[in-house]
Amino acid sequence: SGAAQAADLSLKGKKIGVAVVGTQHFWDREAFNGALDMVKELGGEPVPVDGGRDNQVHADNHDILLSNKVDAVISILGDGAVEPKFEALKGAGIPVFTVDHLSPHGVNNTTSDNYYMGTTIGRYMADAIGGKGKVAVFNAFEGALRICGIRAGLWKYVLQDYPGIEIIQPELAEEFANAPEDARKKTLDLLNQYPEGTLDAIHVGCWDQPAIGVVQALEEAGRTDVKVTALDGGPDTLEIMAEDGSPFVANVAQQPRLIGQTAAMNAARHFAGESLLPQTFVDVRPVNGPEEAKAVYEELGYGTL
Amino acid sequence: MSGTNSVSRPALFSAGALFSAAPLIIFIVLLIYLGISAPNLTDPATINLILKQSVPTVVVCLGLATVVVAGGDDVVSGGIDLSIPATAIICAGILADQLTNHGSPLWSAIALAAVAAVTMGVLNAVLVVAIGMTPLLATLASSVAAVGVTKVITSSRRINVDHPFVIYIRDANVAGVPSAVLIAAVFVLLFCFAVHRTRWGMQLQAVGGSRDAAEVSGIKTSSLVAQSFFIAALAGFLASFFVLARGSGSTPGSEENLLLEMVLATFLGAAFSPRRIVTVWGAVLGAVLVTALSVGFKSIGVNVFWTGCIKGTLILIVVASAAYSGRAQS
Amino acid sequence: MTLPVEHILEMQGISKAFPGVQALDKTDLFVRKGSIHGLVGENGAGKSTIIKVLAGIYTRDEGTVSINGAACDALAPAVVHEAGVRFIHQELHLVPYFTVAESVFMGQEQHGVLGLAGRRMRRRAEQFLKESLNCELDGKALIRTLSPAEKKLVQIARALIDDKARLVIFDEPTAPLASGETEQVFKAIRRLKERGISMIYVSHYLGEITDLCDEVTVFRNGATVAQLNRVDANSTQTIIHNMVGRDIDALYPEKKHSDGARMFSVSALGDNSRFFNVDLNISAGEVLGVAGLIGSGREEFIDTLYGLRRAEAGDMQFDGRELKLKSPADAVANGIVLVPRDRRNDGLVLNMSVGDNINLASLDEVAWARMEKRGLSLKRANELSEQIDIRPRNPKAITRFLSGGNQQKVVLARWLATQSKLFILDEPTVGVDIGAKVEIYQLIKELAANGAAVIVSSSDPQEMLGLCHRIMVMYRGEVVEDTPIDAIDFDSLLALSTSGARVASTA
Amino acid sequence: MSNTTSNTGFEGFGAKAIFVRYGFLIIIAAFVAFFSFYTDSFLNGSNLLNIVEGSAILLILALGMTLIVTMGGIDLSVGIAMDFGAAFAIVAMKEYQVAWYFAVLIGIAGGGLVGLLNAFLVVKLKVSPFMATLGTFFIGSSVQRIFTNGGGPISYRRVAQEYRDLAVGDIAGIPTEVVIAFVVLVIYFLLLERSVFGKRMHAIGLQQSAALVSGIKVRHYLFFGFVFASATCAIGGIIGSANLRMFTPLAGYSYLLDAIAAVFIGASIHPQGRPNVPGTLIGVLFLGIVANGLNLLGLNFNTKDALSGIILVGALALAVMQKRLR
Ligand SMILES: Nc1ncnc2c1ncn2[C@@H]1O[C@H](COP(=O)(O)OP(=O)(O)OP(=O)(O)O)[C@@H](O)[C@H]1O
Ligand SMILES: Nc1ncnc2c1ncn2[C@@H]1O[C@H](COP(=O)(O)OP(=O)(O)OP(=O)(O)O)[C@@H](O)[C@H]1O
Ligand SMILES: [Mg+2]
Ligand SMILES: [Mg+2]
Repeated sequence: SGAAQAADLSLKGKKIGVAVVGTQHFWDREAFNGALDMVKELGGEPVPVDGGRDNQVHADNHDILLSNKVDAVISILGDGAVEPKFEALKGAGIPVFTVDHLSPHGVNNTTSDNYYMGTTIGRYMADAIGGKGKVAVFNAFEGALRICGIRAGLWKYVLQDYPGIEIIQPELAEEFANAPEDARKKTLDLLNQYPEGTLDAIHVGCWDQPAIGVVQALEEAGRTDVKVTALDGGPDTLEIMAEDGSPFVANVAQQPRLIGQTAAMNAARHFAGESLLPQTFVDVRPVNGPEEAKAVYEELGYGTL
Repeated sequence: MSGTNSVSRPALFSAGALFSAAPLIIFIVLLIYLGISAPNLTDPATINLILKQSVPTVVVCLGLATVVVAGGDDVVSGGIDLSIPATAIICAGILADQLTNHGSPLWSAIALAAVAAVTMGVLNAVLVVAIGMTPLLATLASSVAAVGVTKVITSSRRINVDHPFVIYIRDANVAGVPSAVLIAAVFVLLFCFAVHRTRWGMQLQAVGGSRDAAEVSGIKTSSLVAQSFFIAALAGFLASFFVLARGSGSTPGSEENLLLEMVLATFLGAAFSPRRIVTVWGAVLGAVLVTALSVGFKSIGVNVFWTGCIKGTLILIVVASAAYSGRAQS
Repeated sequence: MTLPVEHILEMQGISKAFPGVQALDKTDLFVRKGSIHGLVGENGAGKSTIIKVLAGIYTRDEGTVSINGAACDALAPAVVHEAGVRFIHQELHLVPYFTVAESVFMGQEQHGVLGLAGRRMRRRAEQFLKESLNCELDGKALIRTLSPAEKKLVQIARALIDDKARLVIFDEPTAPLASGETEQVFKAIRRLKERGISMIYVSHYLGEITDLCDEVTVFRNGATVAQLNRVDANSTQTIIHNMVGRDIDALYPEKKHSDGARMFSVSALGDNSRFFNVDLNISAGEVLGVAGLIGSGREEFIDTLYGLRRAEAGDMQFDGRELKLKSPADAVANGIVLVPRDRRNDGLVLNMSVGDNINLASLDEVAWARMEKRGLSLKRANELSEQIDIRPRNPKAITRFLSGGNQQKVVLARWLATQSKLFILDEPTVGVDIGAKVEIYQLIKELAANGAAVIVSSSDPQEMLGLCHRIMVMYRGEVVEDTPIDAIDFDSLLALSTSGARVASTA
Repeated sequence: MSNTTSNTGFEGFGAKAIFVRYGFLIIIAAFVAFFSFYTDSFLNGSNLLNIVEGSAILLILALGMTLIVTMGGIDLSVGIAMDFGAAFAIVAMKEYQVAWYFAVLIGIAGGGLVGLLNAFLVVKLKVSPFMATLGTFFIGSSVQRIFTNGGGPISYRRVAQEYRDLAVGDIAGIPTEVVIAFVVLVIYFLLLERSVFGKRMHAIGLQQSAALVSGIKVRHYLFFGFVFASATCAIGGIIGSANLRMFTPLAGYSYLLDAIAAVFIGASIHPQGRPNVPGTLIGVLFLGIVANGLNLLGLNFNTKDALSGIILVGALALAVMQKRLR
């Protein structure tokens, strides 16, 4: 679909730095590859740099792009450490196009509608457990990443309308590396503390890799009373959702590849003299239940289930 | 009768010298190649960038090199301090929290961070010297504790810092050289001097070379080993300012990368020294060269997934050539 | 007992126990000012222990110590050093990658305004080594490139460099040295005496004791059994008697004529750097000596025979078959075994038990289905300890804590446990007491009598002459002599080793 | 003045005597008591089983590490070997429809490849184990990222049930992964603590030159050791992949520090301070108990991390102190 729109856009002769915080996670990698591919498709020369999941390294990579005298930078994710780097790039006349990171020094931020994602998953989860019950949440990144703050914050905001739902304190924290296995262990511990009938749902606040381990732990413990919800909807989690009787009941799928492509196209639009809005929102696909999971899986081009 | 002098010894400057410089030569050749492929690598600006990016690693390396010099370079039974990056991170966390969240004056923030560093130094020294734990285990444990405490202090959140002092370290240039690089250079000179050019340093080396030999030479070995851990914590403390400046704040989890780079640079540095032992300047050189390599690879647009492979292979070639020339010499 | 004031050192009633061993049992040691005091005793008698007590390395269980008339309650290395006591320990205690100058000044580095005074230290070290120890060394040379003798001299230089020494303790200083090199150390010692420095001299070479010392203390089983105030050449018998509790009439066993079949031969062996074109033939029942100074290629040649080094030229025949050695494992598999000269580094796993060390080369024989049968291995270790009298007789003892002589016996026991045919013994009696020496010599004789071939490589000419049927001498990497024992005497052996000719050249 | 050893053992039943004799086990018992008292669910059977089950993979890796440390080295690439085990097995089944038991063998072989590289570097090129395995770590991580185009997991939900059962099934009521870990434990115990092989390994680790002179094929043993240890770690990876029915690249790294800690805890409580199989087991269980107990205490996760670090320091200090009192 990108190609059709791209017909009159071009990055010919332009060196475009593409910085990503890490590539282990499906989302990051897809956005990164999407941006790279689109830069190439538009005739530009991409200069890829990868932070190896270290926000600091990611930020430093922008310095390298600056010294490489690229024509524009597409920067995917990152925390506050990148701001001074953006400022320096801007100062050197190099426009910055961000992905999932709104910055005063960026030209434009391409992102999913995180507000919508947060509220939607809140409603779906509340519905799945009948509007009341106890919910545990994996929420390690709410304070660390702006987008996660939005998603988890709005999820909680929606739940205020359901006084019967109680969020178990303290909240759980997943690790980033080896998230599924880590979440699996923590869930097993949790299930021990909350025996049959005392826990209704487990939600993963910002992404869905931990949900793989959560589902696994539920199966192992033979627990069918707990529902699982999460966000992102990559192919592997959609596949789990599509299974019969899967406890993983709701998700909101993003289109990271399209987001990356859009960022690259935004750069081309900028060079073509178009003026861009501060944020470009790329559609998300709410996924409720196995049938929708299968449909979205196909729609997003992951194959058929 | 003195028949002992007939033993032939390899001359110091000869093919042997070339051999012993092989690891360094490999590195330089590679950098020249990168410099040709990515011409901007030799810009003063890029060189400044490389130096600046290597500063936090360089400073923690100063600490590790000191500990290894004093404890011997056997990683399992000798001296090692894995907690220096954690010390840097806890100090950076305290500084950020104090400056930004509490609005404390700089001196009190620094004082608090110093207390944390001293605690780490004393803790490691006590665990290793008084209690007799293996340095590897002791510093691994203390680093887990320090990272944990940092999480409590910062609530695992990033804390932005815009204090002028930090911004000065981050942005200022003196005579075209980043202030961070200049400050770090002073530290490097201080450490090099202390460890390689003073009585104290020679005794430290003696302890690391052979604990027994030092002991029978009347050197206070335990005290020196304890001091080395203390100094390592000091290095962590100093590094925290650069960590803070580099990230314009404290970021959770930045100790992991720092740890890998520190260990890599320090032990790689041994390959550069003719005696094949860990030295302060070797560690510093290792840190700068590894950073230069990373920047070089990124500049010529090497596939990011491949960089680890290339870096790893290269390091192994260097270390193996050091091992080989070491064997050829003896 | 009143303490005479003319003593620089008085150690009285010193006891020290280690787990399972009473190493010192109310031992006395008095050293007169300005004298060279010999300290002798069997292996494990406690000589090194009392020295380490004095050095503050071990804490004594009881007893009093006074240095130069002043009582020292707490002995710590720094305190003892301050009192002018210096130690030349048995172990070398040098850092292999330090330079000569750095090693000499270790612990007392000299400072200038701008840090270490490297040049000054280097010059001073070179000068001191040359003038006081008669040894020309480059101050920048790395320790690991030095010969054992040079290392020993560096160690001595370190103890004496500050000119504040009043009592110097030598623990077997000549053990790692070739006979030609000991005189160098003796000269240094005599010079120290002239300067009024007192000395304690520990050695198993009783000849050195009677040559050098003014008085002698003899230890046995951790106790003082004799104190001789005057020493002359006739004291040897008294000393031996007190030391081992009996008289030793013949140090070397009677040689049995050997007429076995050719077992092992080497032709034109060389490594292209340290030794060239070496031929060697040895028959079953024969004891062959390989002599040569350090640097003569002897050590490298021996190592090559055992597969520790690679031969670049020539070939080896064993029992009529061609032999290719890639590693010591190949040698052992063929029945060739080595007692290495550096027993503490190469001979023993010091932190393992005696039993484990004894069984290390023949583990398969004490195993069932590759699992070690602990009862059996202990029993076997016990039997072998018994057979060659390893003390303590405890296979579970950690080898590090055995005395030097007993450590050597452990290495021998290991190879006795295997059914080996060719024994290569490199410096087999270094640091071994006279009683044990006799036993080891006896053992060598028995090995040969039972049909094994034995190659003895030693820097002690006396030992070679007493022990071997045939001697070959190496000089500068080549064999300069290969002769039956009755065609060579002490002087020509020494001359051959040092100058490559039977008559020492006058140059 | 007479304060040094007279090792007749500690007579009497004073607190010190007991502490010295059973030191670290007492520390563990104290933690168990504490957690049982302050949480409702710590002491129930399923939780205890959880701890044991949750420790299985770490135990397997730590045993591999024990072997390497016994040989006098250290292995920073245990996680890589684990990842390779998982990757080879999952890919074999998913892409090549290999039978599950073959996939297991392929996985183990995949881990062995990592060991082969280490062995080559250490034995043939004489690189120190630390630098060699660090290099392998970099290369191995990179290879995984290349292979997965950046590090995305490879999941295979329709894996054979038997394969899944390696992680989630049970044998006579005992979880299969616990049985597997136990078997590996027994093999390692026999190998390192009872067999001729182990004795030689110890000799090599303690004093390589002496081992060489006593006729041990040092190079062969080192070679074998590295390969065997990595192959062992691959078993951990296979269990992990069976658990989640997927291969998560770079997942093994998170076990590295724990594996090192477990081995060195074990060495710390050994009378001669050498790495040993029972000690490693105790180290693994200790880490498992503390992690689980703190999870159950319901602390804020930041506090929990801080506490677990502080506990690690304190407990280890006590353990080493009690050993030295002995
Ligand atoms: N640290 C130690 N731990 C246990 N036992 C020890 C220790 N040091 C020495 N011993 C034992 O104490 C006794 C005396 O040993 P010492 O080294 O003093 O003997 P020595 O007279 O110096 O013998 P040699 O002539 O062989 O050097 C020996 O039985 C030895 O095994
Ligand atoms: N333990 C050792 N120490 C030093 N060098 C060795 C050792 N073992 C072997 N070598 C050298 O390394 C080379 C290669 O060793 P490797 O063990 O692969 O040989 P190999 O032919 O497999 O031996 P084997 O016949 O014992 O199986 C050998 O030719 C030998 O010279
Ligand atoms: Mg002795
Ligand atoms: Mg082979």
